[in-house]
Amino acid sequence: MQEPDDFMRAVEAALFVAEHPLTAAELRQHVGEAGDLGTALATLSDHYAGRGINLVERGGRWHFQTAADLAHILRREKDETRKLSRAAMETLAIIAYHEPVSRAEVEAIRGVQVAKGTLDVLMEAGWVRPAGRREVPGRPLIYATTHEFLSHFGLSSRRDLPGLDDLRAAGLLDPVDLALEGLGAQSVLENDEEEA
Amino acid sequence: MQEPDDFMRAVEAALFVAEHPLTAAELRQHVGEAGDLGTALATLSDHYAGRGINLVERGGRWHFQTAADLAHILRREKDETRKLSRAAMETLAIIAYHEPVSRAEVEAIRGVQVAKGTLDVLMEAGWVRPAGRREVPGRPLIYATTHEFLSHFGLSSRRDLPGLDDLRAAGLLDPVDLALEGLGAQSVLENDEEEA
Amino acid sequence: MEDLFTPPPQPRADMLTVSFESWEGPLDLLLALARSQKVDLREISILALVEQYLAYVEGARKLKLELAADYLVMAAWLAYLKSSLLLPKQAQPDPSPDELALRLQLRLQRLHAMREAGARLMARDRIGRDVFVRPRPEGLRLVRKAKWAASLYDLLQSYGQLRARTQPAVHMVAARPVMTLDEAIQRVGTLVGSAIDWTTLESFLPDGQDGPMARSALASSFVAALELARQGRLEIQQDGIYEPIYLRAALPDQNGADQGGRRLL
Repeated sequence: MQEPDDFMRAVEAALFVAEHPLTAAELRQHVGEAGDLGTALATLSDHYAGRGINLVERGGRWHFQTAADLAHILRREKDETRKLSRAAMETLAIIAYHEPVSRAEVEAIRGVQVAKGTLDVLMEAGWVRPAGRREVPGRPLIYATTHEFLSHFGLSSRRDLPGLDDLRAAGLLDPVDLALEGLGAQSVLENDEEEA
Repeated sequence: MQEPDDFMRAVEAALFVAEHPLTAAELRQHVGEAGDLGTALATLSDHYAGRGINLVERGGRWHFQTAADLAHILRREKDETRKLSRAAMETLAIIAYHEPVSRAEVEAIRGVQVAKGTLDVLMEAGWVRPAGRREVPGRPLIYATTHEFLSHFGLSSRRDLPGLDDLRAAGLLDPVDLALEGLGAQSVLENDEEEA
Repeated sequence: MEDLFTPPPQPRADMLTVSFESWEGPLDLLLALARSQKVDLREISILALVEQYLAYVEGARKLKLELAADYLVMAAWLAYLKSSLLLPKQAQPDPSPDELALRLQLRLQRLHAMREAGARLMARDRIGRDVFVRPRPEGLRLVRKAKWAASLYDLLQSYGQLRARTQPAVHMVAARPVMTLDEAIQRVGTLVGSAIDWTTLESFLPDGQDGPMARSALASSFVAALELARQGRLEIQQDGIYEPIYLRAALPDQNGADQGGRRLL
């Protein structure tokens, strides 16, 4: 195998991190004017021809894509992961910290009603289960977390959940606006861009 | 050049489209049980070693990334990484080199309290997680690093932490009390006595 | 070992304008001072270090810099350590000053090691800064994909915010620096005894105050002067509106009554 030179390596890397297919002119902005771009693209394209990833040109723009015959392995399902709503997140947190707990108790802690759908979502996700009834008038259903909950959140037991003092010390017990101010004042993050 | 077989092509393609670094077990779910995964990963990793893209293993998870020497070509203005405060940097180092470690232990080394927002920022970045409690009075929460930490800083495992062996050999990761016992009552003040 | 950490400005005896806010506590300052000895931390002279720290803190106090309590606590401890180190060996208390010094040295070594480790970590090839991953990978078809995304951080954060929101707020009123009327009466009453001649009200104020404390001291001292005048212990004179106010001790024979007589009224 012929080792790629630095120009070709730069072309390869630039195409890899590009957010969109790139024209030759756009590529030039990254890799400079020094090398022979046409030859580099042709050589790379040849190199990747038999591999799991191919370098292809569509309408003058170049990009990497997976080989067509592997689509069945890699095809992505339509339903994307969704973020839990704030209500669901809070309900889940209350159940985790206070379990077993009835819906009325969750409402008492949150200070607002819990919609029927919220508990359904948590049960469908497999993180919450009914855990019997409380032996008080009305015999309300009580809820607890599941072991899927523990494994999803990387906890070995509920005792691993940080206590209130730990939350306070970590800065997680501040009201939202205060927490943001605190961040700004300490300038711990100059840039909020999430990294992979 | 040896043409990759379909199994290796599938591994290559799966890693290319994956949203996160993949463990061998996760890869298996996509590429099936047919091939020798270890060999495929090693061969691919060799193949990409001199190219513009590298296949790397971090904390048991595999992913493609661009070669480090091309950073100057690929870095864009908006890529500015988050700048950690000195407190956050030191706290992260202490957690990484001593893990698992409690907040009080971090404070003992730094000589100041861990400010609100320091652990918070490290957890939000995904580099630090609560890792259970220490079974001593008070059952303090202990913290450890994550596999995202290893990926982000390009470490195959915690053993690759820069200078870890030297620090350990010099006893600099032992608590002061332990180090004192090791040193016995030997005087460090000989210099001073000569000067005085 | 290469020092990757950008050293903070090295303090020198003639560089006392350095703000204490640039140090993260006494240990941080001590480490910077130790590094200024330019020797391996295992060979630093603890005695020299202690003297540097004490000189530094003393200089700051001369300049009337506001010093956080922990710097003063450390200064007191180091002063104790210094005097113990200078004692003859047989008179040494327990734990021995040598052990205390060694302990301090070990702490400085550990902090220094972690600071360098942090700097070396930051200098590695980091994702998003030195190496890059695909920005928008297509994603894999997952065999069993959790439908809901939620991290432990999200969970803890929402519980923390919930508790912060639902717990009764405690409002703390910060104590403002004031001079109370009692303090002012005490102070003016004591000082005026030595003022035979007319002396401006301002010269009875404590030195080195500014801002709200200065205004409070002025107001309280003025009211104190009125009260002391009422008691017959001093006299007040002002030539006109906005003119300076002068005080002096009341003469015993004035108004035919001395202080003791007044007190009877």
